[in-house]
Amino acid sequence: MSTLEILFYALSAFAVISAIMVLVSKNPIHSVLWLILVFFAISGHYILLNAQFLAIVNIIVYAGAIMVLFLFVIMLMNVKVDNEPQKKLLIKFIGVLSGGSLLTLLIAVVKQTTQLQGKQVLMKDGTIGLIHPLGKALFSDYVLPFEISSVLFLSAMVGAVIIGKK
Amino acid sequence: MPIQYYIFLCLTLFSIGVTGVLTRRNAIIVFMCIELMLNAVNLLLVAFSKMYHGAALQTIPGTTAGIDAQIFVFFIMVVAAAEVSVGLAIIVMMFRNTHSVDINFLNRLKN
Amino acid sequence: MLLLSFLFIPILAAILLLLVKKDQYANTIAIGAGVLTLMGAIYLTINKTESFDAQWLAMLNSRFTLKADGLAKILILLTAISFPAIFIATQKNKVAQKNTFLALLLFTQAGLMGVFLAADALLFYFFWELALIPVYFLCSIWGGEKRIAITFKFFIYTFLGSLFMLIGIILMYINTTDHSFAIESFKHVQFAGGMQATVFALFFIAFAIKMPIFPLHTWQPDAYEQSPTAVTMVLSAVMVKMGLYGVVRWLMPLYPAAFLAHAHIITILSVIGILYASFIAIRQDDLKRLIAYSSIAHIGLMNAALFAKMQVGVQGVLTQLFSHGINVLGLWIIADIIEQQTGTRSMKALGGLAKKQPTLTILLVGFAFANIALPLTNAFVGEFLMFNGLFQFNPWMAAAAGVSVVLAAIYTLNMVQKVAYGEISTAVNTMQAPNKNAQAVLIVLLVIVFFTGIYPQPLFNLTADTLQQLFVK
Amino acid sequence: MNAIIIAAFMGVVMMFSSWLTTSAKLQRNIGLVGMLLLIAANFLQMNGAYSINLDTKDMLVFNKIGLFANAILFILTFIYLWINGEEIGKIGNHTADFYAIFFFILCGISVITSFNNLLMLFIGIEILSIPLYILTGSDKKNLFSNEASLKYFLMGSFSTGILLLGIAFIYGATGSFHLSAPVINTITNRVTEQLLMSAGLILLFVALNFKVSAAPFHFWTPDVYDGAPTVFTSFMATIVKAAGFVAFIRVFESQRDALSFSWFIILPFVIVCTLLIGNITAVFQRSVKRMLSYSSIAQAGFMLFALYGRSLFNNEAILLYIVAYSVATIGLFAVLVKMKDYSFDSFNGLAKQYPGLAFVTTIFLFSLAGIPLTAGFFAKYLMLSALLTAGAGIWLLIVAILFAAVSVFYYFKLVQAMYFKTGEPAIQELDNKYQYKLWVLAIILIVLGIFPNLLFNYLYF
Amino acid sequence: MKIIIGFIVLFPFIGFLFNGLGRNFWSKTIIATKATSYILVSFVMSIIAFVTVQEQGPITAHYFDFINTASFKIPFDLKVDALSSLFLLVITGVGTLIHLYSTAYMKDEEAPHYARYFAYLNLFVFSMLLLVLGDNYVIMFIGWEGVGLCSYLLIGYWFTNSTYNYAAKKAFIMNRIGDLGFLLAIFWLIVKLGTISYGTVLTAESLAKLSTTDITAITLLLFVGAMGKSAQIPLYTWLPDAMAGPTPVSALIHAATMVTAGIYMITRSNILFSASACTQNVIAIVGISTALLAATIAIKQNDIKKVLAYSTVSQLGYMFLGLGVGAYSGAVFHVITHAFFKALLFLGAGSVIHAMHHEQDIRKMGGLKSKLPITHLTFLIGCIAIAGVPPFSGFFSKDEILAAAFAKNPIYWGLGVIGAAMTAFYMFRLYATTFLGQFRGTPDQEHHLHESPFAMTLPLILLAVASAIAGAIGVPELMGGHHWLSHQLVPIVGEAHEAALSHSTEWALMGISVAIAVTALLIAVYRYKRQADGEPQTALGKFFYNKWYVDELYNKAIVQPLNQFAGFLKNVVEKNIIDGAVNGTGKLVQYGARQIRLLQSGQVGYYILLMVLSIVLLFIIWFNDIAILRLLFKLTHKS
Repeated sequence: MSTLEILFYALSAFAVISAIMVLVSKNPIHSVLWLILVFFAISGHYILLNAQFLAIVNIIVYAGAIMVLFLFVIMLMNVKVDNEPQKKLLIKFIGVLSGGSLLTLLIAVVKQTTQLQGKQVLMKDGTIGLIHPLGKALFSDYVLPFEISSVLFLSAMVGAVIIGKK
Repeated sequence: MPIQYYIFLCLTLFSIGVTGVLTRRNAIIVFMCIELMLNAVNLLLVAFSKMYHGAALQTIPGTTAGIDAQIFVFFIMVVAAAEVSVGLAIIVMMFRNTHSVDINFLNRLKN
Repeated sequence: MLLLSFLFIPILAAILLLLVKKDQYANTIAIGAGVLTLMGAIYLTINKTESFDAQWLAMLNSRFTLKADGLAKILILLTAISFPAIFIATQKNKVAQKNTFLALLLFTQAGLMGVFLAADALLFYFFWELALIPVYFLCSIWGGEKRIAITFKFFIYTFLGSLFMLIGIILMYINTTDHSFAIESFKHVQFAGGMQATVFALFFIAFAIKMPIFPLHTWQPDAYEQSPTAVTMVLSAVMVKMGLYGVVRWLMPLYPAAFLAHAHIITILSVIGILYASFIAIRQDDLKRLIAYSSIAHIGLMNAALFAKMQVGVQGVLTQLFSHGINVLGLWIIADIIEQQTGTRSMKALGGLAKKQPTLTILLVGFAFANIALPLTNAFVGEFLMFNGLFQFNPWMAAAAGVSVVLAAIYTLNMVQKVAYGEISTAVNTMQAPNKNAQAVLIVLLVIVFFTGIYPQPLFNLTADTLQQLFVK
Repeated sequence: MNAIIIAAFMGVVMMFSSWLTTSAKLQRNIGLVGMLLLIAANFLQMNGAYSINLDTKDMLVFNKIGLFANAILFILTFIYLWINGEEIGKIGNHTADFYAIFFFILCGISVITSFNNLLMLFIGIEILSIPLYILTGSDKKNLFSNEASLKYFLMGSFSTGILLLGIAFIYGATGSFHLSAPVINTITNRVTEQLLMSAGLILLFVALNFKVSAAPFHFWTPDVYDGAPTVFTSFMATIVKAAGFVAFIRVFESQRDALSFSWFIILPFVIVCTLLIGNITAVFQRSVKRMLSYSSIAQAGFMLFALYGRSLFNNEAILLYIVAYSVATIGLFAVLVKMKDYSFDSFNGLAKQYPGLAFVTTIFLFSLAGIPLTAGFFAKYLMLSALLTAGAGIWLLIVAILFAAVSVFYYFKLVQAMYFKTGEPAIQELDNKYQYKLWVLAIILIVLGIFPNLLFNYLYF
Repeated sequence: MKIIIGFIVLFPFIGFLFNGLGRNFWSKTIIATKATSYILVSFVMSIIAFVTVQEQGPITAHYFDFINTASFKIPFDLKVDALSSLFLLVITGVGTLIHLYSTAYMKDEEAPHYARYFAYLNLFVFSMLLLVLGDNYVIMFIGWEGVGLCSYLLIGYWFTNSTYNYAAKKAFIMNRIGDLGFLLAIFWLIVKLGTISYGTVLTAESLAKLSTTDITAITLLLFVGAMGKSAQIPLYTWLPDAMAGPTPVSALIHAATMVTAGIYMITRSNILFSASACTQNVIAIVGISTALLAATIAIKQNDIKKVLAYSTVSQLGYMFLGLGVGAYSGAVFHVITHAFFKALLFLGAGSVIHAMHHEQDIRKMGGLKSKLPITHLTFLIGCIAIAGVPPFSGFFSKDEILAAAFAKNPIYWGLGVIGAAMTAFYMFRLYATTFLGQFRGTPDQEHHLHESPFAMTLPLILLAVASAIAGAIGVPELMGGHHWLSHQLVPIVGEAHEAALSHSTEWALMGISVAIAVTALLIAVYRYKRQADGEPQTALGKFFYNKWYVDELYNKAIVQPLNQFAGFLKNVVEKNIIDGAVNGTGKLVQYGARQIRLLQSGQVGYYILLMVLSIVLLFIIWFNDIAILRLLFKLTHKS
């Protein structure tokens, strides 16, 4: 069992466990922190896949910006640990059940797909994950979406203003 | 590393996210779970991209096949960021009016 | 061009009415328009067949095609006679916003004319609906106390039916070789498998609801009872003919196989309907409901004769389309006079009309005899031929349907006795001077009744060509 | 391309116009001028007179249908802004910002009417959705509005997740985001080979159904439409929904082969659900606004017919449907805006007080119900015939018309209230100008109802 | 000639229009004279027609095509031949007399109603003439229904009296039942032969075209029609009630003419009837049983008109017996004689009633012999004639029928003789109670008793003469006569075949029947010349008195059940089942709305849950798509 595999399993287990912790932890703050850990694990996977740029962006944008934003909001509302009301057990059970059934269905699909049989993922080699080729692609082939996403930001900004302004 | 493993991992994360959306009442947590779903998709895309890249490398050395997926992931992050900004704004506005973020109290509109 | 005028004279008159808000002109305008169309119709009936054709929906390849053959002519004539008759007869009735009322009626007339003239399926469907919408408003605004619910039922019922027909039309359309709605190209459709039966059924549902055929008839008595009598006249004198017209124009020539296949079940249904309606009519106390049920019975007979598809019977139907319209119109006008003047429709409360208003009574009795198809009234000719056809088709059914001849006598004479004979009742005693306009109209109608009853040949000649097309291969 | 650029540009202009001038009227007019500009630009590209050519790297493909859809949607938006300008101004003091958002949305619309790459689809949909969350919540003090926007937001982003998973699957199966990517279409090894692709498509299908509010993914619709400020509801229910359909068609026209004949089970399933829930539930509503939101679901069910077959004819059909439906709905909401409360009873006796208004409302309702001589009839007609030409079973059509009859049931409840019931209509004072605007809508409907060609002739320039 | 035949029919119609339209304008005298003169004119013309027929055989006149379609045509033809010319004379002749009589009898009515009365009467004559003159069954049917209509109108002439209206309605409806049979027979003929003109139908070759079942069915259906019109079992109950009408009407319609339409029709189509033994037996049996039934009832009635009515039914029964046994000429003979003496009797009764101020109960009369001499005398002649005492007319006609019956089957003859006896008995019971003994009415009635005016007595006298001597037209060879009538009718009914009996038997039969009749007659006179009989004592008496409870039976067994059935349809089936189904659908939709809208709970988490579940569902559907497709296919292609 190569180091890669060990790392893969370790990261995966870590990701899954912390993801579950996000759900089960009563305190929202803890959830946030667990989620950050999930993101770290995912970034780890990115590094395994030699997608360094995305790994960094993931850390910066998600773990850095977004989660901090979440944290602020939660603190601003200072939701107490105990005052977050819990859903009824039945509802939770049903939720888990349906989530699980979705999972099983999708996995069943994937398992049956012969197309993917024996396809390997290229670990740690391959240069497409590096900044240089990505940047080239982004500003040559993908310049249009890039520009258009600016419109998205503008609208989000305007929206935030409309909503946020007293 | 076979692709299936990655897919299973991502699907697991995704489903956990879904489950979270279904089981939690705190709007923020629900939203976080949705972010978790997005991340699962991101990882899936990257895995696919590497899969195709690897396949392409056997024939054409120095190809950039599969890069589009990573770019897509980048855009997903971008969009997610924008979404979060708006989403949190809405949640805060909600909190201002009704001092709660409990989605179970969102039942004035029904039937 | 003449055919177009049948559509535009009423529409223009209606618009004029809506513009001129004065009630005192309303009647004159409406009657004028009616008489104008009547003259046109008479001219048409005397002359050869006319047709009009114009570009309409290029993209759907549907054309604005109007054709007037015998079948169309006789119904046009009926429509053209009915409307002025109705306008004149109900002239004196108190109606709020008379101009709107009459305008809507005129729109209905345009729609009916269109239905009878259209030779293009889509156009036909258009007019089919156009004839329905104004009636919906007429009944719901000016009707009786239960009007809204009843009319709504009526509307949805018929609307659903017409939607079925719409599917049928589309099915035909996509199966035509040249992708057109023209009835000619419909005739050349090659059907695959059970297609013909399906399309037939889809069309027939619409027509059956309109006629109406047992057991789809329940909207009718309520609607007749609740709607203002002028509208009831239109409904039962002309509108119910739409269904029969549809059968003759669309079902009979287009789907011969399915027509034969379903002939028995439909005739049986109709015969059941005839007896059923007649029996119920016997127990009716409300004048309008009685006429409604008797009308159901008569229409059922016509339908049965149609589906028997014997030349004689169909000939009978073609004449009866006209005759029944005239007769039932007369009955409604009388019923209206009685209701207007005594304020009641319950026959228990009436009686002694013969003493109070002899002339009206004579007219009533005359139309009553036409209603039971006494010889030398127009109805006898039609019913004789229809029974004849039915008998050729199946003697037992003819016999069963024949029972209705007796039943009709029972309920009609009941009606005459309760309304006209006996000592003068308090309700009848309140009647004022006879309504001269209405009586004039009635006399004219009665003359038509007896003339076409003694010498029906004109009607036969009028519809000869339709019969030709239907039966001579 | 023109449209996208102009829209983005105008959006920015509107953003800053609130600094240039504080007069809402002026801002409105700038907006209208911008709309005209947009329409003009789009027309220029339509008949190939002039278009800004960027190398889109095959991410956008501007075809006739797409541009025509643009044109229609822009014109509808223009009409919408022209009628509802004042009302928009009354919500907060953000006229300019709202207009900016409208332009951004239009930018998104013109992206998803021309995308050829799932990335663009994703971005386009997001540009569409995010501003909508805001518009929904724009009535900040109103709890309903807040609730609606939060619900919309949560469900919307959830559906985004579904959409992305679908896209990821498709990528996994094909290794590309391009719609033109060759789809391995073999019914024989569908079971083994195509599964991932099909699963992705189904997820995509789900996400798009959510956007066009087709059952059973419609749950957000009634609440959001009900909670949102009425003017914006009208925008969402018409133009945005229509754009969603255009995107829907663009995706599945080319990709659905991967589903092979499962398509003809899944789609009818959704159609029937939509018709059933939309129509049946609408029957029971007491609030006209809510009834309209359910009716919009029902109408979506009809529009889905266009996806059954696959032909230019279907696209024409859905475009006419969009026009007929949108014009009527915009009109109805424009009437609704003026009502003091949205219950059916508040319309009682409207015909007495405002005969003209009552008449146009009736026309709108007729059009929605598909009564002949209104555009709605042809819309429904074309949908039915599209379904039949595609070889659907008669049973589906029977279901469709049964529910069409049901729809008459609730649309005519309003007619009854206006004409046959007596009472004091709870309506604000109307100026004639406003009524004339509504008349224009009514006339459009009637003209299209008698000569639908007028619209279609443009398809063949 | 064509013109004349046309006018025979047309004049009464003109009279109808004249009086009908001008009912508010003319004075009574004008009305009366016009009405009567029109009939008189057509009587004269009938005589001309009759004579011409005698000289140059039957005449057919074509006027226009009543119905002329691609598939078949009904010409409007009138035909005068031996048979119809005879009926012409009877109808117009008796008609004229009765019009004359009516002018006096109805003079108390005010002008409009007076006019109405005569209009109806003219219309009746018109229809009756159409009936007999028509050259095909449809024209006959027109007349057939026409006379029914007129009888309806005339029975209900006093329309304010509701019982009269009921009687009228009853008459019409019962006729309608018969007419239905007639109509179906016509259709049957059309289907089989494609024509309904006598000239083509009543020929050997068309007979060959018809199978036995056809003939039996057609003839039976025709006979049903005859039953209705000629008041045979089971459709006879309307005739006694029809006495509600004015007495002259009863005389004209319900004695002389209309009720004999059935006999005319059957005689007209005798070729068909002779071809079906089965039908003939049916007719004979129905005829004789009607004759007896009616006779028994007549014995116990106390209303002068009711007695006459039942005697009419009974006499009609005789005629049908004659038809049944194939003695067509005998039947026609009896029709003619009966027309005379029954009209006479009715008019006599009318004059009595007139004198008694509309008192009809014979128990309140008696001893009118001296008060109303002419009426009494003529009435007596009528009674003798109907009783069948030679040499009065009734004897010859009845005897001819009985002889034929004996030839066919002695039982018929036996029953017939019993009937004859009863006839004699009740007629003289009537005569005796009315005219003999002393007056039993109120004094002021007695004070007002007076002989009727000339206009009424003249018809009586003429009819009395006629009924006395009318037998002359049919004196059998046996008595040295040469039976003019049967020779007359040969072209219609073929050679009369009564040669079966030896002269001695005939004499014997005659003797027996006459003897029995006379004894019955004497018993009646003896018994009733002192007092009328009171309430019936014996059970049988009650039974007869109450007309065998037939009306009650019909009411219980037919009318009420049908009525309840109709009510059931109206109140249960229509309201609850059929309309209920329609409204039920609406209710169902609303119920569904109430249920489905619970899905929209307002809980966002719940919504998302549902979405996820539906995704799962979609996937499941997608996995099993083939199975589902197969299912759908089954569903759609089953039908």
